[in-house]
Amino acid sequence: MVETAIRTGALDALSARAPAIAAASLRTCPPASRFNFRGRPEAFGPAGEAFGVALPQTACRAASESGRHALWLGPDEWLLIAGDGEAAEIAAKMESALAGLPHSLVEVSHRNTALEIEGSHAADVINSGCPLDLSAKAFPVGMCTRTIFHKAEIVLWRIAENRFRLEVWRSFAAYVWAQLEEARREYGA
Amino acid sequence: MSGAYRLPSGGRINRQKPISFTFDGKKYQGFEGDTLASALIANGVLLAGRSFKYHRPRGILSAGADEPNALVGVGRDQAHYTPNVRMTMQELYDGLVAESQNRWPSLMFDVGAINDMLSPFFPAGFYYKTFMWPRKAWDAFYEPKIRSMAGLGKAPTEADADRYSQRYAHCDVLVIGGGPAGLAAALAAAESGARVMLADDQPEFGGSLLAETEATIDGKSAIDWVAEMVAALKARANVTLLSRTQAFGYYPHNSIGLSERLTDHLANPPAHLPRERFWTVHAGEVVIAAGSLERPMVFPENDRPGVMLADSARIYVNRYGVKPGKRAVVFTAHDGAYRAALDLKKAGIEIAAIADLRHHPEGPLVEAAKAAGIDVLPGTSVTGTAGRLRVKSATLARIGADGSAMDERQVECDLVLMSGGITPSVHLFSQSKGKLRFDEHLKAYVPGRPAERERSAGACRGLYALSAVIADGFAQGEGAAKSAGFGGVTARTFAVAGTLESDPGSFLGAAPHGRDASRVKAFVDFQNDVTAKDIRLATREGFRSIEHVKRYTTTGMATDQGKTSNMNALGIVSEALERDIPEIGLTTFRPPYTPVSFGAFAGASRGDLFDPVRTTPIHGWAAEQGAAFEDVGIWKRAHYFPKAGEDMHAAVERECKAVRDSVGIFDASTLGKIEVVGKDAATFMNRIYTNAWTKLEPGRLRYGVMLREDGFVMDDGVVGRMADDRFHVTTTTGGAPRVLAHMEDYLQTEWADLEVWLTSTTEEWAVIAVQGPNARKVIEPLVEGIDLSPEAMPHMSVAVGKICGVPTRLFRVSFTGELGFEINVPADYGRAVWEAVFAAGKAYDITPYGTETMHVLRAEKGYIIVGQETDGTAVPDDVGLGWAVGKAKKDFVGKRSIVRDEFQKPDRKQMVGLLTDVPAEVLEEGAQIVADPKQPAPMTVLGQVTSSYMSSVLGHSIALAMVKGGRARLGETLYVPMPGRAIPVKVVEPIFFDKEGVRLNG
Amino acid sequence: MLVIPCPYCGPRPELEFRYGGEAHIARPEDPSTLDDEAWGAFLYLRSNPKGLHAERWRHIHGCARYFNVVRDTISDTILASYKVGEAKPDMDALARILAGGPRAAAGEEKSK
Amino acid sequence: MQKFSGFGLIARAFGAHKSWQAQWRDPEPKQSYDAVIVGGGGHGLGAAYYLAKEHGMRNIAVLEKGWIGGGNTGRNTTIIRSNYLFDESAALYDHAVKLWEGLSQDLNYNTMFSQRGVLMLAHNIHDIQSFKRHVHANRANGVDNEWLTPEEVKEFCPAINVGGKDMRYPILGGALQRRGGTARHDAVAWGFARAADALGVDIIQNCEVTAIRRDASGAVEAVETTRGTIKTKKVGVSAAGHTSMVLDMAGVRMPLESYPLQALVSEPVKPAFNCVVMSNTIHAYISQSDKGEMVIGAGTDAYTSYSQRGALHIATHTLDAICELVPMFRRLRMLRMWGGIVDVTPDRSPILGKTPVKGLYVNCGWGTGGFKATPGAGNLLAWTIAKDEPHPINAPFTLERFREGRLIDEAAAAAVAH
Ligand SMILES: Cc1cc2nc3c(=O)[nH]c(=O)nc-3n(C[C@H](O)[C@H](O)[C@H](O)COP(=O)(O)OP(=O)(O)OC[C@H]3O[C@@H](n4cnc5c(N)ncnc54)[C@H](O)[C@@H]3O)c2cc1C
Ligand SMILES: NC(=O)c1ccc[n+]([C@@H]2O[C@H](COP(=O)([O-])OP(=O)(O)OC[C@H]3O[C@@H](n4cnc5c(N)ncnc54)[C@H](O)[C@@H]3O)[C@@H](O)[C@H]2O)c1
Ligand SMILES: Cc1cc2nc3c(=O)[nH]c(=O)nc-3n(C[C@H](O)[C@H](O)[C@H](O)COP(=O)(O)O)c2cc1C
Ligand SMILES: [Zn+2]
Repeated sequence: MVETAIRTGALDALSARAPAIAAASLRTCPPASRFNFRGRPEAFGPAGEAFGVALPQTACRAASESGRHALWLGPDEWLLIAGDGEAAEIAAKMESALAGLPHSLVEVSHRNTALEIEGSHAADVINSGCPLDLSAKAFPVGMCTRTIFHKAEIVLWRIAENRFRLEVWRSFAAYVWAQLEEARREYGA
Repeated sequence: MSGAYRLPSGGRINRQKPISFTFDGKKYQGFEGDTLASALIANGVLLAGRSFKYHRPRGILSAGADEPNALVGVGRDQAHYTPNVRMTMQELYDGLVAESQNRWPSLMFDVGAINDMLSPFFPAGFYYKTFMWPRKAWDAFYEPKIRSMAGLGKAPTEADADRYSQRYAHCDVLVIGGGPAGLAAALAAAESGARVMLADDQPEFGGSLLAETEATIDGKSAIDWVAEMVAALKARANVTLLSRTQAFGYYPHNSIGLSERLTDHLANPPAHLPRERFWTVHAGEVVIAAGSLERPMVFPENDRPGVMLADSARIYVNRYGVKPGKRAVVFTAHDGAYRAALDLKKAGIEIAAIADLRHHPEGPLVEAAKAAGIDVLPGTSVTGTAGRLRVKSATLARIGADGSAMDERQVECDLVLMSGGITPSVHLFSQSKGKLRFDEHLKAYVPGRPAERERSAGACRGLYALSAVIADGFAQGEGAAKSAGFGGVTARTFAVAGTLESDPGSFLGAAPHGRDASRVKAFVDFQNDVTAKDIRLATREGFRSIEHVKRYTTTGMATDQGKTSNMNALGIVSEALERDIPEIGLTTFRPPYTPVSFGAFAGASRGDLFDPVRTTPIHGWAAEQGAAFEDVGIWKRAHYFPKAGEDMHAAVERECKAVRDSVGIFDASTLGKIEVVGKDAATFMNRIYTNAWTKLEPGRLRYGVMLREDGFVMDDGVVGRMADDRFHVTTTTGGAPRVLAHMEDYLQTEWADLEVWLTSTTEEWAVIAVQGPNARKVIEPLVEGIDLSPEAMPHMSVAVGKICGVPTRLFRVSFTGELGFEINVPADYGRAVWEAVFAAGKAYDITPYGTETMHVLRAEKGYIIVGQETDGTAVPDDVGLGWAVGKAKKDFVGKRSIVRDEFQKPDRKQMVGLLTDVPAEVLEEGAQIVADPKQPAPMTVLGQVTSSYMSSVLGHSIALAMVKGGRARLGETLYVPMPGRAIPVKVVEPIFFDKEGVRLNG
Repeated sequence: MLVIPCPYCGPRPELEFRYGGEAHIARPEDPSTLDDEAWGAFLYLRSNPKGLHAERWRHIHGCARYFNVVRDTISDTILASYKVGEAKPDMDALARILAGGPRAAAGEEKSK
Repeated sequence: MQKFSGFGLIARAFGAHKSWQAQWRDPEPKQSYDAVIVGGGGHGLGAAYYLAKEHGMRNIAVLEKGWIGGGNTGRNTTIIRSNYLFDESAALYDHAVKLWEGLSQDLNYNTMFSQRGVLMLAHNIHDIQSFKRHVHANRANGVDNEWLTPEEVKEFCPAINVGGKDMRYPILGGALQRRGGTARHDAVAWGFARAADALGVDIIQNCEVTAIRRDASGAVEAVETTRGTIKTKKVGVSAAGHTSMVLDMAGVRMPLESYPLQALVSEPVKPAFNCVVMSNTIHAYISQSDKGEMVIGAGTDAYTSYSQRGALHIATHTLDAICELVPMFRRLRMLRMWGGIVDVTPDRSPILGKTPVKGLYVNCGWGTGGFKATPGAGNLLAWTIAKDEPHPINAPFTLERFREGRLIDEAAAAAVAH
């Protein structure tokens, strides 16, 4: 009998070793279901309805509803995040709601690895390699965007004043992690 | 206790905190708050270095960032050693170790000073005129000699032990310089509510006020006022204060580079702190309040240790509480020197005389000097100095209207102070491409029209009086905030008292001295040993543009970048050419303002942080098995899996054999993957690839070729049609981002009407290739819901189902020529599925193989690798891919280009196979191919070997090659010329194994 | 580092973008009707002006859209940014704005 | 021309160097010339010199809008080599290297040509394949280039970190051209100017060409300049970054884009780096000048620009690569960074030859790597102007190759710059 394969996350080996630094604490997020949704405007409404979160129409904004999140990435592109194991059900529901509508729904649950950084210096640590203005005015809670962190692309999402979630492509996760570790070292004394 | 020249009181040093340090091995003491320069001066040491070219002894000239002479190497060991550190900017810390440079055997006695004696033979540009004969002697003798004489400090010989960090920051108003103007500007901007950053190069804010002892502002001493301002700024949440932070460069769109020194002033830097932080600041508005620099006077022998800028001497007295000498002669054309003279006198330094070039110096400062009993000599020049390692005397002479010198007399002194006027620090303004304007009155360039959202304030735009400077700072800060969208600053005035204000006066160029100008050495650029006569020689030799003068004489090219020399050089050129200064212009200001560590630029980047190391989900397994890895772009891929005692050859031979005989397993996860989805997906594919896609059935795979619009092969890969409106595209490992961008470009900008969307899925799927006659048997037990039989799942098909209980897109595909599958599973399952397959394969002795074996196996089949067989100059037909071009298609990207005549020529390089006579002879990749190996160079070359391996299954080496008209040469013998011999090769078809594809269809 | 106004996301640092060459060079409807000369011109000839230049950028590490920008190649000042498909702005009018100096070019408040 | 020599220098020292004459005159432009060269960079001055010396044309002028050598000639990292891949390119660049080898003596001006060796580092298997192909191709062409193992790399250039666990991209070998090296950039312009001037060439600075006039047949008849109209039937354009604009004056559109390319120097230090090292894979180019600075080539900015500067992040990327290659240089400091404007063709190879306009010749598109070609390009441009046809060496470098698709694409073939 074949045993079901178990998951191994990109940062499993690293995350346990992260030193505790309150001013910029670093942790990995649990596995999630993810989709890249793209399409024409007529599909946006039904897509949001089927997913359970209306797709935000404002640039660079995220919306959440009972543990599901829709992140605006581009004028025709959203990153949808839901709990682990919900992908099949979501896909089925969305595809049936979107039948005949111009769209593309692609599962990317495993493409990304997510991590969170939290603390009074979280923004400073991110700004060690991210060129965006992370003041509360320019980058308020609820803002999300693709951007660059050192030499890797990330999706950066501010979930609270001092708390950011980073969605990173799997193979870049260790690099992003290491850069964050390097940058937050100085807050560790 | 800290030196005979320490004043009993005063200064901003902490007398409670004595500090010991060494210079050239000798131990000295200073105080906290000293710079290396002030501490040495306190100990009576002024001799600080040797000049670049003539190795002349040099003293400390200035008290700031403009120091050209006093450069030392600092660092307790090679891993912390920094050459060319300005003593004037190096804060003292306990245990500091400094050594002088560019001298041998010692600073006092330097053999290199022979150059000074020979200096008549080394005028500007001498090296262009000589060292040409005999020709060979340049490389062997002259050049090495010149090199060893040149250079200043020594590069460290060990890797730097420190870390560096970087930060991006944004603000509404960035204020550069924290003197009175900058502090007032920052305050005004901060009060408006704007986000303000204030950066100053010094350890303390205050700028020139740190040396101010007389003036009061709003009734407070200057220094108390500074403290209050700083406290007020600190208290505001919208202000970031950065001391020890230089704004080094002004780049387009108001992006400013800052370099912050975090630990260079600490005796025991804590391990968690980086040495420096490099800031890239995007500012809405910039206020430059960088102050001004004092200009030396250019007069004969003006470079002896003990010759110092007047205001710097004042700074040493007032800010550091040290006496730079005991008896001073002051040479000036500017009122500032009177202020210095008065302050020095008050500190107990005798002022022997003030020689003022101006014939009628007047005003309150001059009066004050006279009143203090100082001998003021109008219309007088210093025409020379004497002394070996320190000034002993200065010669003073009255200057007649014709420039002649009269009434020469020698005055004993150990200090000569000079001041030719002030030069506003327009460096950053000019870097921003703002237009400079020459101010005749100041004899200096000042900011004119800005090119960025910038304004200058205070001394850096030519203002002089403290009251005007502060008021200007406040006004510019307010203006900047307003331009950035912030208002509501309460108007404010600052009452300045206690300072004598006057019209400053100034002088540019070489002072008259009545001596033979072609013989005396009057230095303009101290560090690079450029004299007034060098500059005149350059103009005589036709170097009339100031840019030519700079490059011919090297004036302004030293580590101080002409801070003290450029304006005087300009004055001399102006006089020599009899042209006004504005007509001559200026050399270009460039970043950095003062030198910045390479390490700061590099930041954290080193080793694995230099570039991301992309690894696959299966990487850990391969590493545990002892795989050797290769870098492919930024990916790490398993290259081969050596067993104990095996080298690469042996491992690859074994791996190849395993695949051909039984089964191998290969990690193909790095392949780029793109999901192309939408109603028009097939139409889009038709336009982007050379192939025809419309008829490809869902569930089938096809090999696709993609061209650039200019017709050259760009990428290739296997594409699966998952549904009518869905393709699973694969690309080369390195090509993935390029291909996605290429596709998006056409979709967004040319064919926006198509209903197609792209999603990168490279990282969604781990890809496990199982290849070999036993491949099916290995995976069959693990697969659910897919019929693996050859009928249900023939070569080039894809099915969706489960493997090891997780979803898979199973490809039946082969890059080896064997029966093969590529198992796509969600990435996090990659390792577990791999391990399960590996376990299931044990019975068949399943063998992991790496990219090298993959290359051999595909070459045996004549499959190309884009980037190896093709090199950006090949069209499909060249590499035997003509069959993949949909001839019936009206258009696709690149089609119009490949129908041009050039690409129909029969003598284009075409891909062929090569076989050597000797089976064991493996050609070198990149080796050239000729018809006649005996011809002399330049040979007529027919092509090159692109891939070459030992094929164990054939028992023969094989090679792929690009050969001119190759397909018409099948059967011919050509030659591969190697050093000392030529290897004959037979041209064959580029498929070496299983031409009929029996195995692959098995 | 340039600050490039993305028509979708607003002003963002250059690091997030990829340059895309001269704008408004449309791929011919039917390339086969072009002779070699015209095709060569489409592939390779670019105006390369010293002055205002309409050019493509892609906000690759942002919204991923291509869009067009008018930039002065002497000062690097950006005067306009617009979506693919929108008309090229009036270049003379932009030149006049440019002449008004850096704050006029920034539209003073526009870039917020 | 006053002869330059060590003895002359010593002799004049006793006269306090008062008797040195101007190295070139500062003439007013004449009404007409037999040929006019637009652009007083090394290439343009070289063309004038060889026109006068080898083709007997003396009534010629070089028109320079600023000061001679003030373009890319005065702002490049001075790497000289000829180990290019394609036969056409190798022939072109090696023609130049051969001229470099005798240039100081020919011009009686020490150009400080230093054959310190140019070492190109391989960091991955693709690099090895590409460099070995270069080595073999060069050998067949009679151009020196040799493969070094990592140990040999370390021996040849002890300052570089060749490997170890701490390095992201350990060095797997290198291709060395021993005849490659550096030269003193300014001296090249000045040496050519002085020698050309001595042969009667008028070198006219602060003279910008603003229009090219053509007669009824379409042929060139004059150029308009900021210093008046100058009649001439032959115009050779060697204006580097500004070529598009100058050719546009004659109605010729060019396949060129002008990009800012940056370079930087460190503070001077005693000899610590003994050759020229290039790494295309991690983008680092470094050598040490005679004065002691580390001369480091950075990349081009992403966008076209005429601003002769560039962005800060370009320098950071260059210096992280330098620090990776030579970790002990982290504490060296950058003294100055600057930019030039390089004109880049679609295939990264130059255009050197005739144009569709009679009497108009062009030498451009050298992009990031034309300093090394200076004497060769000048020499071949002179030939092309004098004979109204290209020399066999520059014959392949036509403008037409882009229409035909006959590209000479070194970059695509190997991703090699400089
Ligand atoms: C930072 C940098 C690093 C480089 N590194 C290397 C290297 O290591 N090795 C290498 O081989 N190459 C290198 N290059 C390239 C090399 O510098 C150039 O290819 C080469 O110097 C070009 O020489 P030139 O004489 O053609 O052009 P330039 O020296 O630029 O001369 C052209 C002249 O034309 C003038 N001009 C333009 N328009 C007009 C007009 N209308 N009227 C009159 N005059 C006009 C300009 O003012 C200029 O002086 C580098 C370039 C740069 C910018
Ligand atoms: N000594 C003189 O000859 C002289 C001349 C003019 C004015 N003044 C007086 O000097 C004062 C002028 O005030 P101010 O505020 O204009 O100038 P300032 O000289 O007082 O302050 C300028 C400050 O900017 C800093 N700075 C310069 N370049 C910098 C850079 N690139 N990055 C970071 N910091 C940098 C300097 O370290 C200094 O602290 C007035 O008091 C005026 O009376 C004196
Ligand atoms: C090979 C080389 C070496 C240089 N060395 C120095 C130097 O030692 N000091 C210096 O200030 N500038 C040096 N420069 C830079 C020039 O000062 C100048 O920046 C460059 O020629 C570009 O001109 P610009 O900055 O005036 O535009 C060097 C330039 C080159 C090309
Ligand atoms: Zn955007």
